[in-house]
Amino acid sequence: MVNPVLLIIIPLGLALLIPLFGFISVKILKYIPFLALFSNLIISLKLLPEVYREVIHVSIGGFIPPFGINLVAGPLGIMFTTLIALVGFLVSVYATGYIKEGSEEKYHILYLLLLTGATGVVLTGDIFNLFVFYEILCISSYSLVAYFGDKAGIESAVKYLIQGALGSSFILIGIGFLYGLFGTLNMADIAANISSAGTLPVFIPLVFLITGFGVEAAIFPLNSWLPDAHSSAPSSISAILSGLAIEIGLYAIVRIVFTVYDASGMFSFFLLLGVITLVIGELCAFSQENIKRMLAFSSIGQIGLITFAIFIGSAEGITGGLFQLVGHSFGKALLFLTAGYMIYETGSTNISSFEGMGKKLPYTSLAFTVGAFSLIGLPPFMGFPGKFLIVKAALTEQDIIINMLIAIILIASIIEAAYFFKVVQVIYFKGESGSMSRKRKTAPLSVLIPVFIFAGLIIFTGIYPKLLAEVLEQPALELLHRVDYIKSVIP
Amino acid sequence: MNIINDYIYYFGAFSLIFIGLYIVLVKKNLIKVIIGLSILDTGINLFLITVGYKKGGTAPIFSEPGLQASEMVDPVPQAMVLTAIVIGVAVLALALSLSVRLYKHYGTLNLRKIKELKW
Amino acid sequence: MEIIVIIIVLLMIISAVAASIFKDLMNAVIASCIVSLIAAILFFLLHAPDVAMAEAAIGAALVTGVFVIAVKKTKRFEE
Amino acid sequence: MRKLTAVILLMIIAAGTAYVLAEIPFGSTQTKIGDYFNKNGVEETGAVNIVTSVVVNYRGLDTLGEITVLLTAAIGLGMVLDSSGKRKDVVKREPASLIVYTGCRFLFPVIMLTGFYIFIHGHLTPGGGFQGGAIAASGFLLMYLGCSGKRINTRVSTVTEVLGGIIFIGIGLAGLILGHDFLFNFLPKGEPNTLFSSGIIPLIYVAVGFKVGSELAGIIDNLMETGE
Repeated sequence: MVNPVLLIIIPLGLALLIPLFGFISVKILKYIPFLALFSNLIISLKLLPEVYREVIHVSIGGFIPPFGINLVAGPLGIMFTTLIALVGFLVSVYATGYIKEGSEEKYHILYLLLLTGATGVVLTGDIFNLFVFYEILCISSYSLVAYFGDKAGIESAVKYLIQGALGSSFILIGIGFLYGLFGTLNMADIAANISSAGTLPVFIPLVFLITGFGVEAAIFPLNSWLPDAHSSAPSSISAILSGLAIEIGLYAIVRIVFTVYDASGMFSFFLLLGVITLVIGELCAFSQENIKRMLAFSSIGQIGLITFAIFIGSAEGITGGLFQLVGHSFGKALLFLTAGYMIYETGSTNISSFEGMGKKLPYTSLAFTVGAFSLIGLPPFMGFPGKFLIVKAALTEQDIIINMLIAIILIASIIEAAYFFKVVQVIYFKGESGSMSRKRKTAPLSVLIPVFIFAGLIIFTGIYPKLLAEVLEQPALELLHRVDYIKSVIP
Repeated sequence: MNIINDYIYYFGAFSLIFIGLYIVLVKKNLIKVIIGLSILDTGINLFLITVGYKKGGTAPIFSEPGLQASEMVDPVPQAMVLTAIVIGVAVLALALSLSVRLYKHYGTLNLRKIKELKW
Repeated sequence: MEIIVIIIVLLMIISAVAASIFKDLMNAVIASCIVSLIAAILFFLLHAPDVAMAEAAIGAALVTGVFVIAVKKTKRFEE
Repeated sequence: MRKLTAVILLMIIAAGTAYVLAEIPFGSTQTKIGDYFNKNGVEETGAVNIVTSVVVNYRGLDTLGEITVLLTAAIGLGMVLDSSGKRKDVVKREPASLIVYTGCRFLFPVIMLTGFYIFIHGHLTPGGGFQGGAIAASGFLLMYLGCSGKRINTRVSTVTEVLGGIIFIGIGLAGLILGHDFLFNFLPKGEPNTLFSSGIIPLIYVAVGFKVGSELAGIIDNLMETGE
């Protein structure tokens, strides 16, 4: 058995060592994130079958849970670490070619720390420890958004930082209330005692925590930072922020609402929030000229859909939500990476400047199309089974409100399809009569390898959705069976 | 008098939190907003320490013989606040560096005037 | 003893309000420094000497220094 | 309008918090994990300062995360200020007067010594790595303000920073390699209330102190040296 704590320690240690490697040679720096995340991927894949049999508990410092910090490597946690390591690894391959200007060394350190924070959030079983790792994630994203140091980057980083810092303060107040009420910081311990206190005093810390984590999860109305931050960051970072960071925020909310609170009374509230977020995201995305802003708004829409699916609250719903979450991670990372390369080639972020890309950069355009079709939910790609599972789960609920909401979601999906088709049409069918000779060009390997792996994964899972859906059933059950979670931590 | 004594620390802590939130929500100047964040942080730290206080308690340090463990104040909020203070200074330093750069780009720190990016 | 605590807390709140009112950012920074210092005293009264020390060293001294440098590099007065 | 909205929002929050605070009476909180630490802390970790034993040993992963947060901010700050590429080499400043200069030169070693004392004695007296590191960094702040032209050696401070972090992680991993858990206190606990006691706690706190000190000094250095 490998100790799950290594998932945090290896990237953290290598991130700390990067300055020392920098003294030896600047050229090797870009391979260190690659190395760290590859080892994380191996460890996660090795742990995955083990935790499906039995949840692994690690107590830091050898102190038993309510007293020391514990890591809970359950199906949900290891599923997330696998996703983080996989997406992070592929994006780090892309970054070896993409990040050339500016302070390269600092980029790689912050990139590794961001993923370390994300891994820590999904593994820890202690609410204050979760806050600390969440702060690592947030602070490294604030700085990475400002990587280029241009006007837009700095401005959106400032917006992001102020809203994020307010959110963190709210989380800390919520944790303070919980500690005052229950005298413990262990999530399982709080969960075991949550019904012993009155309803309203317990409910208010929940509001603080949800507001705080909602900022990172980009749930309406806390998402005004997202389109700016995601569109002015470097494309590799946009891929990570869209594909992983907001999902981590959602993970924190889901963990608190499902496992700690068991607040099934709030599910309908979240269903509504999810649909509002979805509709607003898709409507705003439709009118964008800037490709990255369009993708950022589409992320808001997708996170709304995932929120909706998870808070249906049945095993099928959560499985569908997690499926869509993985699909969104792959698809959005793929879209941002390909769009980033096209922007690098054309020098413009405007959608209309992508005319004739289908001839000029055939492979990249093909990959972009795969990602776009997958997010729309067309059949041979991964988005189709994701949306199908969600709709199926919603229809089996026999709830008139959920059925009405699913109708709104389908309409929003049509809007989504419309703007993605618009881009694909610009790429393939416009500008053919252009007089200038568009020479065919092949993207460098550092772009093609990650992009094709993502595209391959999307198509493969689209054809064999059963494989992933079966893997995701256990994490869904972990969320629903909170008593097992509590018992496994505090016997 | 008794109720004032009991709640004066909570009152102080939450006054700071609300003043800080008010500054962040209302003020236009970026440095002022960051000052608001710093006051907010101080308020939260004071609140956490107040939660762990025990009446007639002593500091959780066995510096001299004869101290009773059961009469010590709770050490956990103190450990949390040590962490929170350092996190707070990290965020403040980053925010200030961003504001220095923002000033270089725009020549102003008025957040209402800096609207390059639209919603 | 209690009355002293009440006075200190009120002073702290007054400095916080002052920090929000002052148009001169340097004054506002000093006012927020006073808030931190008084908070350090309150931490000590609440039997948290470790935290009091950290707040005095980090909250009052270093943060103020960093603020002063930042104000010097930007604009001193709020519009 | 904006003010009114803010005030209404804050009033709602205030009402909510007041409701919860009524459930958390001041000064009578009996928290089970806090009491456990007070009763068993000295025995289990050997440190007489319970806060230190909680920070470094019971909740050691928090501390590791926290110094990482500070590192993240320091790196991010360096990147934000440096990303224009062309750092103006020497920012011209008026030299300080002789009295200030001499005073600063005189005070600097005293401040550094205080900082070192505080983080070496973290497990015995109030204070520890963060406080000591911050005090040492404020010594650098004084040097910047008083003795213009003096800069810290970036290479040395980077190496200190890296070593601090690596020692922390190394000690943690040593516990894992020896067959226990990460950050297990594997060294002999010794006699409480003596300098060489409580196993790995003073070692980790010294590493944290150096790391925090060099990071904060680096933050000040970066901010001071950036062009106006």
